[in-house]
Amino acid sequence: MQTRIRIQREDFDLNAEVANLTTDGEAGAVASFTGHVRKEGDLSTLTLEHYPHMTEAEITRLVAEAGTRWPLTGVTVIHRVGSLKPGDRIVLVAVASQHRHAAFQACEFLMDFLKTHAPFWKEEARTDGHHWVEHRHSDDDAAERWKK
Amino acid sequence: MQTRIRIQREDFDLNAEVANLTTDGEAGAVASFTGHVRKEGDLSTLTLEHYPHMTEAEITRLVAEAGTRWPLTGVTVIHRVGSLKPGDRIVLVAVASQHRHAAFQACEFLMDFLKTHAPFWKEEARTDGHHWVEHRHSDDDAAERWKK
Amino acid sequence: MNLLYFAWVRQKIGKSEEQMTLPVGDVASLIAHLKNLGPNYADAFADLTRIRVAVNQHHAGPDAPVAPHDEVAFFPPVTGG
Amino acid sequence: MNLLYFAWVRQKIGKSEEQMTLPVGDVASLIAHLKNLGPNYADAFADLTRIRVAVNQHHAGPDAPVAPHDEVAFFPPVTGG
Repeated sequence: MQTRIRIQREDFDLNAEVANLTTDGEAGAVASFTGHVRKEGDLSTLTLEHYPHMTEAEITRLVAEAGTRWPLTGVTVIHRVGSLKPGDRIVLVAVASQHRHAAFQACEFLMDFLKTHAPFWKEEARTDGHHWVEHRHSDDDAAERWKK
Repeated sequence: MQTRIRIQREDFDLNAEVANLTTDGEAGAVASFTGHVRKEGDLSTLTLEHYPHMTEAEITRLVAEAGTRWPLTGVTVIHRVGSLKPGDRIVLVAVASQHRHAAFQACEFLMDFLKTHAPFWKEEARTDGHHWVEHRHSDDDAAERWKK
Repeated sequence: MNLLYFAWVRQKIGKSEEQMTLPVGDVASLIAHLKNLGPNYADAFADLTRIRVAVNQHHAGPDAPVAPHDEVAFFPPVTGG
Repeated sequence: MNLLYFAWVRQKIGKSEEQMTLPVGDVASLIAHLKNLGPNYADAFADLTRIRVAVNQHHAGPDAPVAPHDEVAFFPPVTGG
């Protein structure tokens, strides 16, 4: 299974990332997820902080776990950090497999665990100041579903 | 819910299609699926035939059904027809929602029903001639899961 | 009635479309009629488990009624996506 | 021991990283020690239901042991993705 994990300030190219997962011709199915900064009210900037090294280590562990649960040919995870604007893309998880159900399941599994395990924190800038985003318990419930 | 359905010979631009689904800023989650022609043995060309008008009508019905089951802000379905080569992209289903689980579910639902209901037929060209691809019963089982 | 054929059904029958004046009935009686039009039709409709039908661009079963101005399409189980 | 603080834990304590020589123990005893270092630490660790810990870059619970050369990080529940 080829694995690409990148934490970066820059945006990413979906065409190139999906092409990277399929150039070997093994996988017929690629399930992808992109998370975007929503446009809401007075939100002007979303700033992402992370824990360097642990982020990559934790995502590597999550991808390895996905690889033991489903037959995957490749996984790409790109998470942006720094200052983002409404409409910007935050995260990409793309999973290639010979089986589309495996690709969908692994992609959703990785998103659920990214949301609950990868050490990123979002801070919103609004007209009344800066606020750290609160963790959502619905994300814990989503990850809980996958417990064996 | 904005809906885009296109049957075309040309390839598509994933960045542009995902951007189309998120420019209104409503959706924070986009789940996508791309199907690709696998590189296998002596497969040289995959030709896709379809039933014009019914294809669009059937996909429109499937997208409307998905819209009644999940809270979606947009759906894009692009299916290529004509002659494709190993490695080429065949299909895109991209679903935007405020809720990532809804986006994933609707995307997989649409793929399962595209595979079993949309009137497309694949013909493979190999060194020993042309062969129509056989329908897979596992696709029927996948669609059956969604029956209420 | 406007009849359409796709994929190997089209190849076996040797045409993609034809107009016919046929008695009103259902999909099953229409197929029974077509099977008698010649060996190409008999071959195309030899195994009905491998034939799917759409009436006016909606999937239809053997009991679905067909009327004079309907568009009826015959094709193998679909393989897109 | 190398201590790291992130997000509002970092802001409340007023620094992102510090070195300390501390008695060997577990995560819970380490937090109890830190809470006594000043009002900024007391504020950061006031509600332990809102604090998560990683030891050597693995998520860790209150019973996890900490040793002199460990890297221990304190942060709020994560909100990426």
